[in-house]
Amino acid sequence: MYQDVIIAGFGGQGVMFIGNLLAYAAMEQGFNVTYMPVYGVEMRGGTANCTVVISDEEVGSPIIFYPKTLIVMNQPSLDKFQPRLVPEGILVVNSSIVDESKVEKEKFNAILIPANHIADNLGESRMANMVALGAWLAAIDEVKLETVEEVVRNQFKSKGEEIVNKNISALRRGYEFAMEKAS
Amino acid sequence: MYQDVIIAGFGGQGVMFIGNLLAYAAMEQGFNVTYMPVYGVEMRGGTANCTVVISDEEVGSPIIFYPKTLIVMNQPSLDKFQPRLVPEGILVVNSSIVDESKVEKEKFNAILIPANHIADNLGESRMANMVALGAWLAAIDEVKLETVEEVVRNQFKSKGEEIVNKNISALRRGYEFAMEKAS
Amino acid sequence: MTKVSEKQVFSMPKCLNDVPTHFCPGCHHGIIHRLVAEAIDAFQLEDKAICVGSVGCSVFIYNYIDVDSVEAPHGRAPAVATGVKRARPDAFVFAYQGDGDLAAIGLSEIIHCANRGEKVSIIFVNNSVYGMTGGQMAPTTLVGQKTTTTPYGRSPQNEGYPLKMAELIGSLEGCAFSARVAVNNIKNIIKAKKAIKKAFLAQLKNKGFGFVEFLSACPTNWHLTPLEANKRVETEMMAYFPLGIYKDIVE
Amino acid sequence: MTKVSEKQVFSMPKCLNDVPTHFCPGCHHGIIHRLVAEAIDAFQLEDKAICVGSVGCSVFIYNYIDVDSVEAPHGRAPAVATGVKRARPDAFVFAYQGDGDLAAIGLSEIIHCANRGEKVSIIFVNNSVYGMTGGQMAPTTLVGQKTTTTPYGRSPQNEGYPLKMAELIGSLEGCAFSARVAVNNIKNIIKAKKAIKKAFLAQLKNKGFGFVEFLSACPTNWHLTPLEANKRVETEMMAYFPLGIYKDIVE
Amino acid sequence: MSRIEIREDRCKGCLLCTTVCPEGILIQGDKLNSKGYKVIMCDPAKKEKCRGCAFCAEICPDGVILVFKTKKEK
Amino acid sequence: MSRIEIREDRCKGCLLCTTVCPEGILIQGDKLNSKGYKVIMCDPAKKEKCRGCAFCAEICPDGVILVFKTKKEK
Amino acid sequence: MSSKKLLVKGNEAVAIGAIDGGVECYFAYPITPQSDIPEYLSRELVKLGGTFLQAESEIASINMVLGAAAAGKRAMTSSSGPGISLKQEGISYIAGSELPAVIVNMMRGGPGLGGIQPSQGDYFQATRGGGHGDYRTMVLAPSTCQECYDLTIEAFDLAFKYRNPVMILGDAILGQMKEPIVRWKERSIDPNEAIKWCLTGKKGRKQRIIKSLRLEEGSMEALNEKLMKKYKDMEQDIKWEEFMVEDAEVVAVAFGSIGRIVKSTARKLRSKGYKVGVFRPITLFPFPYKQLREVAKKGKRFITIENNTGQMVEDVRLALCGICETEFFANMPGKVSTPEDFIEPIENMFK
Amino acid sequence: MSSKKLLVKGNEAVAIGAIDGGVECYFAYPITPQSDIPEYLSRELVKLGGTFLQAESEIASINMVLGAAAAGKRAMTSSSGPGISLKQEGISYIAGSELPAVIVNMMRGGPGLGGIQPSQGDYFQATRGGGHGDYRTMVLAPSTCQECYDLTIEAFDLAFKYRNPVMILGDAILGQMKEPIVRWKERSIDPNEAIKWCLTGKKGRKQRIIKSLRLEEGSMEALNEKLMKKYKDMEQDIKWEEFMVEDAEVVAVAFGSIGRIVKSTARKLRSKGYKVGVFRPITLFPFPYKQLREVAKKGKRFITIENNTGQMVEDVRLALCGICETEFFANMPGKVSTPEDFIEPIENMFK
Ligand SMILES: Cc1ncc(C[n+]2csc(CCOP(=O)(O)OP(=O)(O)O)c2C)c(N)n1
Ligand SMILES: Cc1ncc(C[n+]2csc(CCOP(=O)(O)OP(=O)(O)O)c2C)c(N)n1
Ligand code: SF4
Ligand code: SF4
Ligand code: SF4
Ligand code: SF4
Repeated sequence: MYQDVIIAGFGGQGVMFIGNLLAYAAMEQGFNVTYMPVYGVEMRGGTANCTVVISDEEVGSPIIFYPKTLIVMNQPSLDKFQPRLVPEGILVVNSSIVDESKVEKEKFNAILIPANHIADNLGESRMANMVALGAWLAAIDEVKLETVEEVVRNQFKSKGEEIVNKNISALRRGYEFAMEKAS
Repeated sequence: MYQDVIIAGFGGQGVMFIGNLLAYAAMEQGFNVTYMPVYGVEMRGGTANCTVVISDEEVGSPIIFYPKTLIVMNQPSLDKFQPRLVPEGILVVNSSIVDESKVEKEKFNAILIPANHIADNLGESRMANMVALGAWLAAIDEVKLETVEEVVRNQFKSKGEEIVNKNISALRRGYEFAMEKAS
Repeated sequence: MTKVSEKQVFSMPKCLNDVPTHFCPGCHHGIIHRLVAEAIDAFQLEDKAICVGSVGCSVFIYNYIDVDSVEAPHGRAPAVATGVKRARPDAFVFAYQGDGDLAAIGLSEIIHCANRGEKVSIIFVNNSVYGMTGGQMAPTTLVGQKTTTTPYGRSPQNEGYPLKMAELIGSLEGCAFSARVAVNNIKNIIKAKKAIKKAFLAQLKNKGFGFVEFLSACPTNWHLTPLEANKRVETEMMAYFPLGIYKDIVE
Repeated sequence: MTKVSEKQVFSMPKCLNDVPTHFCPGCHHGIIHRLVAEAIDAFQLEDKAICVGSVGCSVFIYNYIDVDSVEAPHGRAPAVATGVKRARPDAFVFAYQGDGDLAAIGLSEIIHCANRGEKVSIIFVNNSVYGMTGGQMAPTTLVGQKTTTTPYGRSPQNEGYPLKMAELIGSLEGCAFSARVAVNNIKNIIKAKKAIKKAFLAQLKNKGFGFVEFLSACPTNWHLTPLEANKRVETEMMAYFPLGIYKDIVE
Repeated sequence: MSRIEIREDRCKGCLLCTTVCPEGILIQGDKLNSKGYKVIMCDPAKKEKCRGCAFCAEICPDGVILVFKTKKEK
Repeated sequence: MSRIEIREDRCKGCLLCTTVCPEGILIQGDKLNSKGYKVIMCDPAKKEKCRGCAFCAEICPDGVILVFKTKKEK
Repeated sequence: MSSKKLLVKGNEAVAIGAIDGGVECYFAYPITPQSDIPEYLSRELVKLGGTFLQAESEIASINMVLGAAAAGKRAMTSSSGPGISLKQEGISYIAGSELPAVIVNMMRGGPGLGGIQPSQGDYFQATRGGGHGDYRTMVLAPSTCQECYDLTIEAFDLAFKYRNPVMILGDAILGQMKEPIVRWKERSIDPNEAIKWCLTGKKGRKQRIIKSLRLEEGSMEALNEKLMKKYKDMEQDIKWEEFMVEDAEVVAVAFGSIGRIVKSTARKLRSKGYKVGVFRPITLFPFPYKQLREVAKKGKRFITIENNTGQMVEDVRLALCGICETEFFANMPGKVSTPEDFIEPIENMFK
Repeated sequence: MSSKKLLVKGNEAVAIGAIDGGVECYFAYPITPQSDIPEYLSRELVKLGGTFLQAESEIASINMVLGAAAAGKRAMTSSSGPGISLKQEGISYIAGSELPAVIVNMMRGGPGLGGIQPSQGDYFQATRGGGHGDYRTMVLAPSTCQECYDLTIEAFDLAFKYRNPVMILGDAILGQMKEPIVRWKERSIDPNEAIKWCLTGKKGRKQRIIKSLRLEEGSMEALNEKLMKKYKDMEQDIKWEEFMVEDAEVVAVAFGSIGRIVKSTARKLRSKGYKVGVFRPITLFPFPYKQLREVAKKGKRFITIENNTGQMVEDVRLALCGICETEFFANMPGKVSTPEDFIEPIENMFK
């Protein structure tokens, strides 16, 4: 088993956060995993991305040039990383703020999801990242939605039931959205 | 032509100074020369010694373990350097304050000169070093008394005629003392 | 509509590049950069100024202020400025430093530079925290303030007391001008402008070392909104770091 | 002769090794060493004292004062002392530094150590010159004073002003005691003894940082006889560096 | 009557300008700029009151605001 | 009557002690010690005047002087 | 669920390793990309009653370490690039005073201010002693978060074993990446490990002096002789990893994060049929000269890959000297390397 | 009488060389055994209208040099052992900012405070860049007072030629010994040598920025590539001396003051009938690898002699690699060496 993903967006979009969640979940499922963040030059609000590698063997490189899957939360990230995605790779795009016409749908397994809108509809505009992660989980087999949910529960325990539930709804909405599209 | 000398004594005895004079004189006579000072650990008033090497070839080492000649101004210097003097080497000893019985007269070409007393008699107790240098000059051929005198004249020019003359007398007295002894 | 003639009454200073900054929302560095640039314009120093940048959130100052610039190692801007000024006494030399830079690692350099009376001008931005490296304690962090390296709040028992640099520098003989200002409101901005000019004059008139300490907000590492951070400058910082002029022998 | 009973009224302190020193004739380091040793005896600190030596003419302090000792790099004694004290809070930690060591290269360390209020005691020997390295300018060299690196005399224009450390340290919040003393005559020696004890008490009572600056003669590098040098301490040094207590919150 | 020009792309939505405007003209809008910040705007109701004092511009850390004063022609 | 003991080998001839003796007992002698310093001595004429105040010892940088005070036995 | 695993950054792994390695005193000055270490310890070490102090500078912090080490404590500092340069004088003193200490360098890109990009540009500084004089620090180069943790614990033991500074040489990649680690079972550290030499106040015994001044005749020679012997002794603690070296035709030599990335490259190339192995030195000083030489004797071809302009390659050459040569692939500092970057240079070795 | 000769210390020769090399700004902090340099320049440079400033520390002084160099001036600092360690961060910045500067290290014994005894223990620090990152300083190692003078002049020219720091690596022996030197005829230095890059205030042109921060993508790689090329270019200025090498059976490799002492040993051994020669690298970086290799190809036996525990010997091994080996004679730091010390080890080579 081997899987990897680059998750990219603006600093404030929480890409690091979902990368972390994913890494935790993979670890809980007993895989070897690495999580590698890359910050931009700007103090805050710059671009950011992270790479998560999941494997049942020892993980060699935590850095991937040609990822198998990709989650892009904004336009510059699509421009930068799409060309490096492997053919047929999974490409989750936050279509709320990314120009759909730039997505090479024929080349990749693209999931266009209006993550910001879905999150806004849930009344939690900051949870677009969870929506996108949910969509990604729908497209791969290795990491289970349930594990991620459990990780969310653990991580947010101290912040109260409500926050936990909101995050889980966002995840699920993304997951369901992608499932529907795929079916 | 090759000649070398280690000059050793207390910090205040001016051994560095006569080493310097000698080096200047050798240079003025057109030789290659090196002068190498070694200070003791104590701030001031500790032991000190210097090595002067004179040659018509390029001088390799400025440091000599087995010197050909030696000027010792105090007891510790005799103890330290006498064992390293080459057989038949020239050994100028300030017998005013060095224990004569420790001088290995049979092994070396020893010149015992009461440098402090001679200097005191000249009314310049601090010039024992010049007296000793004078004696040494009497024992070797390479550097001329006259050259050293000229160097003294140049060096002390600014300090006035009297100082120049005193130093030169001290030098000469040492030279004459050694000449007399030798003859 | 009747014809009216319009005059631009606020524009960005000439020597400030008209580009977006990399600073966080509400960060005072942006205001302070502009005030420095205005003073350069005011004295027409653009062509003879040499800026010594330092390491901290202001590290890109040379991308904003369009003058010859050299980058100093963390804390060493006063030494670099000394080197530049001694090499080119006719240049106008100023440095811009944060509180980690100036009051922690670079304390010796700033004091000796001031004490030597170097004819340089120092802009010192005190935001009571290390901004660039992620909010660690600075020598100016207030007692009780939580930072990433004082998670339980700065305690005088363990970390000692916030250093008052404007006072310390002002007490040195070589210093011609030292003041502490803020930019949290218009009144203080006006005073700050005057202080920068005075510090520059100390150099231009060859009187000695000029120093201006700015109390500055770092909303990001204070974990406050820009408005709250702006308010904290007044409520908490000024209480410990009084604004004022601590030395002035310029005129 | 009638029988009389004799009592030794002056002997060397117990913790001072009874050996010749390496100092030049008339150097005050020897007196100051003894006074420090007397205070260690007085408070019975011999068994719990850890001495932090520094680099300068006093580098051999551990050969004289018979307590556990560690040698700090030039200027860093306050940082080393901090490390020792933090590691062993029950130990009595003191450092002994010259003016090159403390006020030039080590200025940052001494100020931060004092400002943190480290419970350590610092003996600072100000002889207005670098002794060990052959008489170069120190930060405390007086204006006009000739040294091997200010052959034309220290000029405020080029080298700035002598730093007044006792005042500077005394102005810091973490400092519990700061004084400037001298040992040029008996009156001053008595005051100096008191000051050392106060500085030690600051540590022993856990009040904070203790600091004593000694004006000290360096006949060799002042190119004066010991008697002239001793006199210069009074005539020239005290004029610029006033004796006195600059901070005292020990009691 | 004076006016300000808001260079929206520069605005980081810090709201410092709102604290100094003597007429309270400036308010936070709903619009996100390309960096994702909610940009400042003039309250349409109060817009006309601008005195051209430039206080907002003076305190803006990001050079967002340019200020123009209108002189009536004689 | 008190007295001092001079450890001549230690003396560096700096003469600081001479500046503090209230009776002017201490003077420079002619004797050189093994390090070549002219050592201090008590003026034989004034020796008796020693008060045992230990000022000389207090100022001596080199621990040369030990001081003894004599109490007459009752 | 493997509840014992922790998902942590390499920096945090170092900090946790320090705690499990018995660190008692930590002094440092912030610098990216290692500030997680002080941040973690400011929370956790304090809870355990240890000393955490943010020093005013790197120089102060290394000298505080010197003081605490002289007092016999397990003391540590951490920094990166410019900060490590500033510590060089202090490191030389600590080595010269024969004191134990752990120093972490999470390398960043240089020279100068450079940046926080990945780099292995401090190899020479770490292994040759960037300070003055003939001292060396033992250098341990982890390549996983688990190793960050393990080697930090071992660093303390080794520092006390040899009374010498030990450096952990990580880098920006390793410091920032997260990976699961498993903590060791609790072990006891001899509370008297320093009792024979440390400063405590001299009660009941003679004065102790910890110093590096060597002025008495012969003493500096003696110290240096002793240090040389010590460095020879350290060879018993040499560590390295051989990855698919046995049947390899080409062996890539790489350390730290590049070592693990090259392992990925090797896997990729193996799947293409190329017999590639990786030799990864874990102790960089002492360097596994003999071990590498043994491999060379089996008749392999070598390529050295570093994230710098060529530093460890000198050690590789010194190891192979007389047997064979090594190619060198200079992967420039600042480059965020991926396994793909090394395919071509290694493939070329088969042509 | 040869009135043009001056009898001066090596330190003074460096100072006079600095003046004749056009030094405009000198900043330093006193340390034995090199304080004669600041002492000389405090008298003489000031007379010539140059800047002499005793800085508050070594760190301040190297950064003052950085500032003056950025302003386009011929700037210099000097120190020894511990002081040079403290300058490492600054040197890395100067190299990273591509600025010219001359740095003198009159080595003393280490590690730590060590002492002012002779030592060549800073060879690695000088040649491998004791600071962080992949920079190098050019390193010139004089062995006579005349060379102290000559090489200091050349150091300034080379620093500006390459816009890189150049280090003069002397030692306690060389700094203190006196020897006659002859000054060069006056030569003119191009007053505009820095005009294309230095900071003057930007009048009439675009802003210039001198920095070493490299955050833009690819810029750190580009800088390092450029530096590597620069260091390659420096090979055109490699200097070395061959002394009676032609017919020698055994060649001793030694630099600096040890180089000249070994020459005396060679003379002594020649007089005993042993065919001994000396290869003396003068540029230590770049090291005369090729030149030494050429000698090796003629079939000699080698012994490397240093006043340290073995540093240059690595460069000698790298040079000889594949041709032959070198013996190493470790002459411990602190030892005041004489020609006699090396007779036995060299004689043994003939057995
Ligand atoms: C020698 C060295 N140590 C540490 C750092 C890391 N560093 C960069 S900026 C900085 C402090 C920034 O704080 P401050 O000076 O207060 O400026 P701010 O970012 O708050 O404006 C530190 C510690 C460095 N670059 N160099
Ligand atoms: C890093 C470093 N720089 C410089 C020196 C050289 N040095 C030794 S002591 C000293 C100054 C001594 O002066 P001071 O501290 O005033 O003490 P004093 O000798 O006058 O008692 C210097 C510069 C050193 N040992 N280490
Ligand atoms: S981190 Fe703080 S100081 Fe730095 S740019 Fe952001 S707000 Fe300003
Ligand atoms: S040089 Fe000065 S400070 Fe040093 S021992 Fe001599 S008199 Fe004392
Ligand atoms: S102060 Fe400037 S950046 Fe902040 S909200 Fe107002 S216009 Fe926008
Ligand atoms: S003070 Fe001491 S050293 Fe000086 S002359 Fe008197 S006894 Fe001798």
